[in-house]
Amino acid sequence: MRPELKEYPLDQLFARTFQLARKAGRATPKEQALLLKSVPYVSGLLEPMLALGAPAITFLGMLADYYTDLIHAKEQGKKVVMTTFCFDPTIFYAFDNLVPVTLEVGTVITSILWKRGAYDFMDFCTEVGFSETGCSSQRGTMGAYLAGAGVNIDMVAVNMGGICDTNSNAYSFAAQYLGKPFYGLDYPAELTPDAVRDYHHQDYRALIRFLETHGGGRFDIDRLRSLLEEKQIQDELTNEIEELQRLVPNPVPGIYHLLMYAGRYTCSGSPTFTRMLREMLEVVRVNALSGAAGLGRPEKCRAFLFYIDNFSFNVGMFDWLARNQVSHMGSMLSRFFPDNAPYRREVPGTCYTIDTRGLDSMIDTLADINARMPMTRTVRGPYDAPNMWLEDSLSLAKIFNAECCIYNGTPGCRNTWSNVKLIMRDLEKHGYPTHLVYADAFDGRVESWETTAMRLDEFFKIRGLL
Amino acid sequence: MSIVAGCDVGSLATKAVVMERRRVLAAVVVRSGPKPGASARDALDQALAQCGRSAGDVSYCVGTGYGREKIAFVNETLSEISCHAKGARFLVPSARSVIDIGGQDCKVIKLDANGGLVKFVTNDKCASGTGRFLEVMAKVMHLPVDRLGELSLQARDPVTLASMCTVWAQADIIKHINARRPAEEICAGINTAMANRVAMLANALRLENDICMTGGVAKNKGVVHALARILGQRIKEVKTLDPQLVGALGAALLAAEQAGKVNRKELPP
Amino acid sequence: MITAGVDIGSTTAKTVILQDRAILAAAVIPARLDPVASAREVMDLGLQKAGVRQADLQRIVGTGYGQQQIPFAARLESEITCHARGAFFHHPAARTLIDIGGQDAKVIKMDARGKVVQYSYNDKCASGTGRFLEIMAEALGVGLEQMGAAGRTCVERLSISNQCVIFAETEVVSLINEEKAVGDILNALFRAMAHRVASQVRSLTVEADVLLTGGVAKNIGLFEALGQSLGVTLQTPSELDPQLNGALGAALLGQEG
Amino acid sequence: MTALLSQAAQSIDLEPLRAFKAAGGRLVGYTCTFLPVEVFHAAGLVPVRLRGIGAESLNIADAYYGPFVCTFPKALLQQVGTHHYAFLDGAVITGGCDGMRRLNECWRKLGADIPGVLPPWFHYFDVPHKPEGVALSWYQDQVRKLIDAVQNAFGVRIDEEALGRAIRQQNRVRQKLWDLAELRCRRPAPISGSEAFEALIARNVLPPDRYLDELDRLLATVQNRAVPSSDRRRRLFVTGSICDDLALVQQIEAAGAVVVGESVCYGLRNTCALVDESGDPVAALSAHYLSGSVCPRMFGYYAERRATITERIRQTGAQGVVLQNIRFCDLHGSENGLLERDLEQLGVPTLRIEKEYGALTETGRLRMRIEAFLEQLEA
Ligand SMILES: Nc1ncnc2c1ncn2[C@@H]1O[C@H](COP(=O)(O)OP(=O)(O)O)[C@@H](O)[C@H]1O
Ligand SMILES: Nc1ncnc2c1ncn2[C@@H]1O[C@H](COP(=O)(O)OP(=O)(O)O)[C@@H](O)[C@H]1O
Ligand code: SF4
Ligand code: SF4
Ligand code: SF4
Repeated sequence: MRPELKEYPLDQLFARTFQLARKAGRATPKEQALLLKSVPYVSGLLEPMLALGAPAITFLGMLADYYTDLIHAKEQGKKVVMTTFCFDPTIFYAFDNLVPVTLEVGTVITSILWKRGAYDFMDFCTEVGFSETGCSSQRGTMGAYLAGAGVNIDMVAVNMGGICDTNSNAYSFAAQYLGKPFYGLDYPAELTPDAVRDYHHQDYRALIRFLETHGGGRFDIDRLRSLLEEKQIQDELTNEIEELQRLVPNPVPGIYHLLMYAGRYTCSGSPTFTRMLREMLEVVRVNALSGAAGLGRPEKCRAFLFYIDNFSFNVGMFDWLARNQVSHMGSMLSRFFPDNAPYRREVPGTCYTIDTRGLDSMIDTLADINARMPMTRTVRGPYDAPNMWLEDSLSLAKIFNAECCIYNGTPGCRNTWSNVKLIMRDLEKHGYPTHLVYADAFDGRVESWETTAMRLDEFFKIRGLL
Repeated sequence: MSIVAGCDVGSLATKAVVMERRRVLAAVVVRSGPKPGASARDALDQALAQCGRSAGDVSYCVGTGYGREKIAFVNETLSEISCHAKGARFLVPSARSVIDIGGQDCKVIKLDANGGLVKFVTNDKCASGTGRFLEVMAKVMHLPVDRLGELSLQARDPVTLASMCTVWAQADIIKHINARRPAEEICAGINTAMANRVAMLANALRLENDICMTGGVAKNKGVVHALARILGQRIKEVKTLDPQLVGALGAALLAAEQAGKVNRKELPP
Repeated sequence: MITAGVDIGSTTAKTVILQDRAILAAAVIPARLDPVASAREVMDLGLQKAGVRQADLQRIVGTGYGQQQIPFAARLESEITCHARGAFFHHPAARTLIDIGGQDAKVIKMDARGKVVQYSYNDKCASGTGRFLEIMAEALGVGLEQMGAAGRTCVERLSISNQCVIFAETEVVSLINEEKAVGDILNALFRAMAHRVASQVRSLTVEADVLLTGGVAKNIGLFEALGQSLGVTLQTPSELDPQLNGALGAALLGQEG
Repeated sequence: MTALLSQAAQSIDLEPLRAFKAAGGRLVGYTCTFLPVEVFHAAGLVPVRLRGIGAESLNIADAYYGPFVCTFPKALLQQVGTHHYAFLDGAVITGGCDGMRRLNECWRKLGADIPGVLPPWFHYFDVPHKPEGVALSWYQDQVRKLIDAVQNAFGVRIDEEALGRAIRQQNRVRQKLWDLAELRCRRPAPISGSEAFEALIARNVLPPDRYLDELDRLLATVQNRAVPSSDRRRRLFVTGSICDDLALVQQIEAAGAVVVGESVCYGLRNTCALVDESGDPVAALSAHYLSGSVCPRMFGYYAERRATITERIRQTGAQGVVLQNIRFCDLHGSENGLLERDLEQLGVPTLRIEKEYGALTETGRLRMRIEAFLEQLEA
């Protein structure tokens, strides 16, 4: 790892970058240009972000707060919990002394904002013993925390293996390497049976005990209730955006997906996140009313990404889709399955309900939400079983009128690479031209963006989609 | 006067060193042929001819390298790790770390203050940390492999190779060629990719100074410089002998030790 | 109408010149470092063989890895499209086309009208390419042209399992060190490579006729091993050098406007 | 040495299984040590742990699995696809790791493409990723479901008594395997690692009665064996990825070492404790099979595993540890990274290797590293 990376703690860099970006968002163009110059390391990607307007600026501010809280956690006597993106962070915010840090979000930021991407951190993990073939999405920031170039972690709480082994494995490695307590929520291979629900609920209670024991903080019912009520509003806003997404042309800009899920992974239940969703909805409504596509250009095709949608060190995937007039109809990362979602009819009996009547119902709610986080829901069982990967992909592709499906992921993902060829066969049988991207969504060294883009070009052209 | 020999049958090159009293009498590198036994014979014969000795003069011979099992005339075989460590310490007595990059793998060796083997790692994951990687890339560039190093030193803006895989890196290179990037920048990209890969292995062992590089790839200045830069550590060059010969040298040194033991045993008290 | 297809591959540059639907001339040269030079050279050779001038060509269609660098191409088409077009021309019954070039292996499924239904490239970490054979030919000291016949049959059944080209070469070196017969090693290589390609083909489901094109189709040892591994009788163009299939397709697309 | 044990370690097609089948017996394949095999014994079925040995290419498996997956489940699927497991009457898939879990889909799809390779009974056994709390009752439920499923599919009855008998028999096996392990701790060891490893692998694939006989015979031979008074061979311990790779142990020993113990999936690791013979057999089996932390798929229990492994290293007097993992096995791959750090801190030298499964490994380079490791230990 380059020595200079250890000089500035990673989270401090994030905090500073986003603070400046927030300022820049509110500044005049001239001030903006000046400010951007002083943002360290950034490869010029903040500019296009800022160009997205209000929601993106709110998003940047939200991340500024998130990382600012993180770097001040220790001095405020708070404990830092390392967690994963497919874990709803609400529970941490319900404690008065816990601050979460989600590694995958950090990896996306590092790889998008920094010229050299997250390679140094990834390679550092390998150097201290973590296997190189593991998923890159954790390694991209985990390296910093392992190297001591980030805040000190107090404990690790994640979703457990069987959903994604390589993910849980990375976190358990980190916990062990740093000598910190570890808790994993475990998930059976099915979703709907009562016994499974019971399992979720009991396991979640054990998690809360773990957080109490190792955090020493207080779990605050009122706080939890207000967080859940805020989440309810957030779900409604999200649903409305998704409902509008069904229109042809789709009025939702593709990059919104990234902002929406990143927001949910980090700041679920926070008023700022609600504001961002409101601002998004406004833009989407305006687009919808005028019949404009969120692409900013006429829509020629609609693609559903049945796994991850970003590509390392640039927003290439989003950008490519927009430039080629293909609407992004969502990815597996942007589906959460509340009981009022527009796609609930397609997936009956599998959504969660927010119930704030009492402590128990609230904990059950959290457990149910967590059991439906991206991947946690979709890839826990056989891909062709009820409510699993194939059914979810088909129902979402259908409800959003997608014309083709694209897989993009990471070679670290045993779980999907073990059956993606099979699901592709089935999606094709159902009439969806399907393309597999062999790149790594977080590590640009696996396949260059140019190659990925060339293959995308070819796919859309040859399959007669464009 | 009895002499000793070391013979290193590598995947790409076969090396022989003949020594007398810790002094190198002759050293030879030949391209490995399809029969390792014959390549070894050939290399040793050439070396003996060089110093005007005959096979009968060799009191002890140690074989190493991939083809070591096939060398008919050796008294003993030892792994390349031990031989490179031995040879490197002889040439650079302060060496605590040895990085040997040969044709089909790369080895990073850590030594204690007395030159004892503490730990080693080899790349078993991907071929992109090997000399073969460079050869394949050189071929794509229509260049001889020994030109990659000096050319790359002239580069101002090295290309980056996205893929670490030898096979897929070729596609990257062709892309850069098509984009008309100057050859030296592409070469620098190749050497840097190689160095990155090796650095990962080296960092895993937390190398101590002095670091010494051996094996054929040590002759590629581009890789050596890039590696030193990435590691942030100086690499001591082996100056008195072709670094590709260090394995064979180590074998010869070990042969001398063994010969000493044998002789002592045989001598009446 | 006279048209030309120019296919600048990773290993070779190819051209086919058509008059209406008849082949006037074809040429293959090893790819130069500079793709522009490759394109120029192979075009000139083709023109010379055909006895026409470049000005006589109504349309030049480019394809292959270096297509962006063909200065005189009026149109560019993806390799998949060109190969499918070429195959449909000389073998309309083909439903599955396997093209193995220097750098990748493509599998293309076509319908009865020659339209591409689905296609795939070789996976990462692939040893199923022509380069694999080139590297091995070099390691074994046999010529590319001879290696096919030399490894057609085996006396001792050896096996090579590594998926990585470079590491497979290591295995070959070990076998050489064990003083195994070159023919047996080659045969093992062909089987290993055939298995890689076969699994790629199977991912898309195999439908006859199965056609093999690309430079590697000229390697009889591999040709037979692949047929065996897939359990089908492979076809390859009889009148045409299979390496020219892409260039032919490009020229045909030129004819069609 | 017994020929049958040796054969069982190296082949899928075994005479005792053929004989059992010919006499109307039924065979069920399974994939993971987290499955309580006693259930099958109690039903009069013979469980056969599935392996990929003998697969020299993956041309079938690679059409189902993607490229970035461990070669163990692929090799297994390959053997299924080439009819090497045509004798199975049923199969149970367990979600050991993600790659193994997906064998479920891959096998079923393969069965749709190649007739005759999918056994009539196909069951998924869902093992939680932790050994305590709610997971334990879930596991018990899974065992009960398994019993029901076996009863229905094969028209047999599995009662407490039969289960108890099966448990007692397997406990005898466990005890004898510990006797064997103790013999290996002697200096010099009267039995080579290869010989012992054969016996350990064979346990997973032979009918239990037959196996007990063979094991007794082996133990008797070894106990009476004359051993040299001194032994210069280095004593090594092997751990890491799933491994029924006799060739690896043989290769290590051919380089001049002796393998005195291992903690791998086909080895001893899950055999340490006996199953409680009193009380409810399902509860006893569950407590045993889900107990502790034998496999890194139980995330968060590394410290326990490390303790077990270091204790066994101490008992066996191993001077070095080979940490092996199959490429793309991140569970063992990264755990090996931790073990490397921790064992070296304790002064135990380690050699970390990444390889392919079984015959798919390139042995030339592996040999060099093993030899170099031994030279390192000599010095
Ligand atoms: N003159 C040279 N300049 C730069 N690199 C060289 C030179 N000669 C050999 N090499 C490199 O050294 C490698 C062979 O190294 P060597 O140590 O002999 O390997 P092995 O022992 O496996 O045969 C070649 O692959 C090549 O990359
Ligand atoms: N005469 C030949 N006999 C056998 N194989 C050949 C012959 N010529 C070329 N090849 C094989 O064909 C490959 C090149 O195929 P080609 O289709 O020209 O690739 P590309 O289009 O990528 O340049 C070489 O790598 C080699 O393996
Ligand atoms: S990535 Fe490439 S070089 Fe590396 S192991 Fe795979 S095929 Fe070989
Ligand atoms: S390694 Fe673990 S999960 Fe895998 S088969 Fe063995 S016991 Fe089961
Ligand atoms: S070796 Fe690892 S990846 Fe392979 S099957 Fe076992 S646990 Fe899974």
